[in-house]
Amino acid sequence: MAWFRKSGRKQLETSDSDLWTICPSCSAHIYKQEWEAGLKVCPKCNHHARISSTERRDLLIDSGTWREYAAHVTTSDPLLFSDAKGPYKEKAAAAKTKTGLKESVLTGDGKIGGIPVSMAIMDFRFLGGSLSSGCGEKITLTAEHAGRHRWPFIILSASGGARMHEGIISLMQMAKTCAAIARLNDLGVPYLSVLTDPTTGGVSASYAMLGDINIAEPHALIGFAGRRVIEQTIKQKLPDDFQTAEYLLEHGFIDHIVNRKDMKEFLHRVLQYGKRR
Amino acid sequence: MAWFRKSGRKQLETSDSDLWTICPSCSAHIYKQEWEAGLKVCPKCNHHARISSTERRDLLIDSGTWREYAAHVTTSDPLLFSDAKGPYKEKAAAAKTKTGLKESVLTGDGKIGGIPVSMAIMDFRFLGGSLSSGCGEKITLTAEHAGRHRWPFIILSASGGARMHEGIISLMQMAKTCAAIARLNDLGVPYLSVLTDPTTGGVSASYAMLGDINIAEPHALIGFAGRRVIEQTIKQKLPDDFQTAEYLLEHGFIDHIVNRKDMKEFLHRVLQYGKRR
Amino acid sequence: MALDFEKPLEEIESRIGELKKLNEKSDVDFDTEIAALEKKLRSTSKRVYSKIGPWETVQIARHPERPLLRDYIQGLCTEFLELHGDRCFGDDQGIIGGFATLRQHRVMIIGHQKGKTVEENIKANFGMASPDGYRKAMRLMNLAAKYKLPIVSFIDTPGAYPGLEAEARGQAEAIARNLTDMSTLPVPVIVIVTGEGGSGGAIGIGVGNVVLMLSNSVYSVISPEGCATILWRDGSKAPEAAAALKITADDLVALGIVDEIIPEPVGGAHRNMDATIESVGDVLVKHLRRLKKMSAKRLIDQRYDKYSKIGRYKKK
Amino acid sequence: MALDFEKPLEEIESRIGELKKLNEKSDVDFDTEIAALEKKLRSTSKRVYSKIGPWETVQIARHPERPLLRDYIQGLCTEFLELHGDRCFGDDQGIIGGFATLRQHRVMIIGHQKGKTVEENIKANFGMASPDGYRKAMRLMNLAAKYKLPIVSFIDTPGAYPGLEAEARGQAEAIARNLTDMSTLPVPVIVIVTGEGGSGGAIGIGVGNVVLMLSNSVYSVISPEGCATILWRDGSKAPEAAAALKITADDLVALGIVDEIIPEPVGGAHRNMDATIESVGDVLVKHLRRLKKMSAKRLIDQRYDKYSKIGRYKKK
Ligand SMILES: [Zn+2]
Ligand SMILES: [Zn+2]
Repeated sequence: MAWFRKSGRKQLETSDSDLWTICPSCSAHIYKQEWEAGLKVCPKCNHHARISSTERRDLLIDSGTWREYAAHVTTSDPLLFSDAKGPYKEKAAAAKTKTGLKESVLTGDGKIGGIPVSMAIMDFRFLGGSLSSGCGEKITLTAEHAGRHRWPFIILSASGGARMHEGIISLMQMAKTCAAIARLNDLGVPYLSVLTDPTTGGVSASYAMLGDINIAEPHALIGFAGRRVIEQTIKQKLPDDFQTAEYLLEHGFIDHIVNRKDMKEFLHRVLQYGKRR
Repeated sequence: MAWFRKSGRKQLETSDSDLWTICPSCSAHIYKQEWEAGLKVCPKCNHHARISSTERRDLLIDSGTWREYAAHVTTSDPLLFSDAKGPYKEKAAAAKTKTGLKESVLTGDGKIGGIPVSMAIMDFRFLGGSLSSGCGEKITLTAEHAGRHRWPFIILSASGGARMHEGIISLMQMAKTCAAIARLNDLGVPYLSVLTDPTTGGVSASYAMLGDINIAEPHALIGFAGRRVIEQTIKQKLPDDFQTAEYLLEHGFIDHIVNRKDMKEFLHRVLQYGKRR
Repeated sequence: MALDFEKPLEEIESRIGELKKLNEKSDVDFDTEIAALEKKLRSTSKRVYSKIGPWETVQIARHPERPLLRDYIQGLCTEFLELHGDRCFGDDQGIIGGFATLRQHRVMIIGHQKGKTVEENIKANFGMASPDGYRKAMRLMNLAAKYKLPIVSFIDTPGAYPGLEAEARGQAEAIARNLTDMSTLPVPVIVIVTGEGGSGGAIGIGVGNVVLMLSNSVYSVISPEGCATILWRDGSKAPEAAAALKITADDLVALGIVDEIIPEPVGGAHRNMDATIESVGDVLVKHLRRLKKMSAKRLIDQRYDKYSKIGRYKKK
Repeated sequence: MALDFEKPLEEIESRIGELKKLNEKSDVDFDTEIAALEKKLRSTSKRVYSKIGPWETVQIARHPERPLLRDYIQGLCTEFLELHGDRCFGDDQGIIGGFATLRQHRVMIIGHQKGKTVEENIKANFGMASPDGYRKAMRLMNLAAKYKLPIVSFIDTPGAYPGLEAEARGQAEAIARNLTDMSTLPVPVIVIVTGEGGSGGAIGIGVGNVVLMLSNSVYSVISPEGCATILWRDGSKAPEAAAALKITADDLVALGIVDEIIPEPVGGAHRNMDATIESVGDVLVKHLRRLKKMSAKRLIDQRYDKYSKIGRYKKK
């Protein structure tokens, strides 16, 4: 599979040797080859490490069927924003260079086990997967595209929340994308949400939580407010499993926790039930 | 007002003198005249005593505008039911003689401050206001009647639950009445629910809980399962205010607690907002 | 586990068992005796089960070895994809549900979940659902409506859970909401009572285009014990109450509540689970085929008419 | 209470006050001095308020004496019939709502509730709503849809409540659900930011056909303090963050988010509450009149277009 060859470069940065990868969760030393073959899931503790949007696409979409959509959309700088570290424009440019992406989400369509779908895959590497005008626009355009073709729509989320460098424009993307999801509901077009580590802030409080089925990867951090903010507010320590996928399942917000290696098959199974009748 | 003259007969049974009424809640001695003038609400503790369906009608409906509807419906005995005390048929006949009613609900239409409404008023005197085939039928017919005329529909509940003497037929009235309410919702016809003491069991778990607005009289007992059953199940004492109107307000199920003397005005105010536009 | 009225059968069965063991161990041949006993078992079974009353039916309906929702799912479905959560508070285990492929038909299955072990029963609250359970069920039914999937609802509950938390979170509201929203579902809804149909807890997921019952299941406005306590002031009069309440499948067909009875093997579903499940499958598929041909509007209207007819008053 | 940058004004005001007192008590006449000071107050006010920056605006938007939802209701509505409860868990006081008659127009009002006293603020969680609050709001908006009533949503919140319970009961889900369901409401929705428009907690009841802002209110994806802590690694850089985030009414009109600014009296809404409330009423009525003429379909389409245009990417 293409995807783990591509990601080799990233591993060099996070591993302390060329042979081993250290699990960020349990610190187990895993042979790099095993780590890659295992889709960056720790064989000891089932920690699902973050992976890129192209890796996810290659894991889920039938080989040779992907067509990117709304690929022209890239970052905007509606506020002409600048912070202590300099202009947002430069930060965005650096992110593009580093990741080879134009925005925090990859959008397109392809097939899953032969079933055509539209898909939006967020990429945490690109400015923390933040929801920006470009990201919201890509998701909305792709949802509308899915609606026109009556293709099921799947979003894989991985995001720290709204991109504050785009201020109110990024906040409004929550409303914009949710309105697009509402239209899919009215059309009876399936919409599935896959929540991966992390899915927080404005992304958790918009499209990520609204799937016909909400699916999460194991142990993924999912929540609205930040852990530290909550602890400061309520002046209590939070339980360890707070805001994990498992916690959300228990509290009624997630339908299923699915291992990365089983995700394609699981989506395919669900899609059978949403087929047009 | 006609209604408290009519109810004089009943007071003789519950009061221990001709002059005084003893409040069933705080045991205060209230001059009978004051008690009646106060609509059988205790001036000391605001206890709202149970009153009859005709008393409620006279309190709420503009004088001279009431027309009974579905008045022909009376009790049935679909199971040919008999218990330790004898046949249900005889029990029902006795209830009819005692109350002068034909079923546990009074149905009809009239005006509230000039606004035409359909109304169903349950009467706890008739076999504990139990939901029977006749009661469910009257409510359903009246709801359908309201739908045809686009008149707002109001149910005043007072019931211990389903009438077990009619077995499964009475249970099915929950589904039957709720389906009629669903049709009113689809038509955009307002439906208001007034919960009075007591509203429990199958009545709480059907139309009584489904008002566009749920209104309760103060301190009314409202709940699904019986207090004793719950205490046996969970092996704990329940809080004192458990299943009171005030408790339900706090837990999000009641919009407003309204004193009996203010109920007509309150309904009239709400009805202004549901007027056809 | 044998029920009280099954004791004569149990005796014959245990003697057959002993003889069979002897047959293996010793040289003496007990085949004739065994054959005779088996004949006797058949005739006694016929006699015993032909005259069981409503109270005995209640015992069978509650039999701990009776097939449960998960047995039907396992027996009938090539796939069951359980879905979780009410999107509001929790994931009650008193009612479960999910996508299922039932003999080639893609459907949404929901139903009460009882347990076979103590552990399972505690998790599922003995099949007594909380408001979260009813709300989860409604969420899944609304999803079925979006996906145009027929709904099959399995009923087997002593009743909705009577607890402090359940009341505080709106047991009454949750059931009422389901009764209302189920009445306008634009997809086929098949309800099947497989064990106990306990009052509001049952009807809370029980508004269908067609209502089926296993021959030894019961469906009642109140438990016989509860009714006896109130109307006889004596819980031990439950058998009398069971009879008076007309809670058997035959009674319910006669009363126009139930559309079809699914016969169980002699002695009850638990005596031949596979056969029972097969029969359930056959009947479900028959109705699925029929109902899938109906338009959304017809389904809604037919369901409305079905319930509005129940207790329709005829002038005498 | 005077804000920091208002100190010069406060000094002049207090001297005027002293002279006025003296005027009453003594025989000496200070009228000339008072007139001079009042003139000075006017010019200083003009100077001070004409050059306030975004951070000063934040201070005014959060001013403890600024009019709150209940002030607007009291000032504008001949009737307010508060409705309670989410029909599921509770009756949050961080968001309230109900039927209201706003200058002859029957509407549904919802909005964040802050308090003026400590007690009120604790009850309303300082205007930070819980999931129950968002769900109550949506219930009331759906009721407005049934009754064909326009909705007016008043936004004034630091943000959705960040608590353990709020997360456990689905703060994210509740806001997401509202964003979705508000987008298809078949009635006019007017949103007005009267104080703080705090992030997801604001937009959670903020999807409208028209979005209005008081001239000294702010609306932001994150609080300036929060942004400064993250991007400047120094919370005291909040003024810089406030400026960079473009959170004032003027900025938001320029960005195409806000449709109209309602001017406040010099010094802010709290310096002349009655005048502020009157202006709000005038603008609300203007938009109510306009939107009430639109069909359900047009309202839904217009609202969709409004949001889909925000951040529309134009090829460069
Ligand atoms: Zn590990
Ligand atoms: Zn009293």
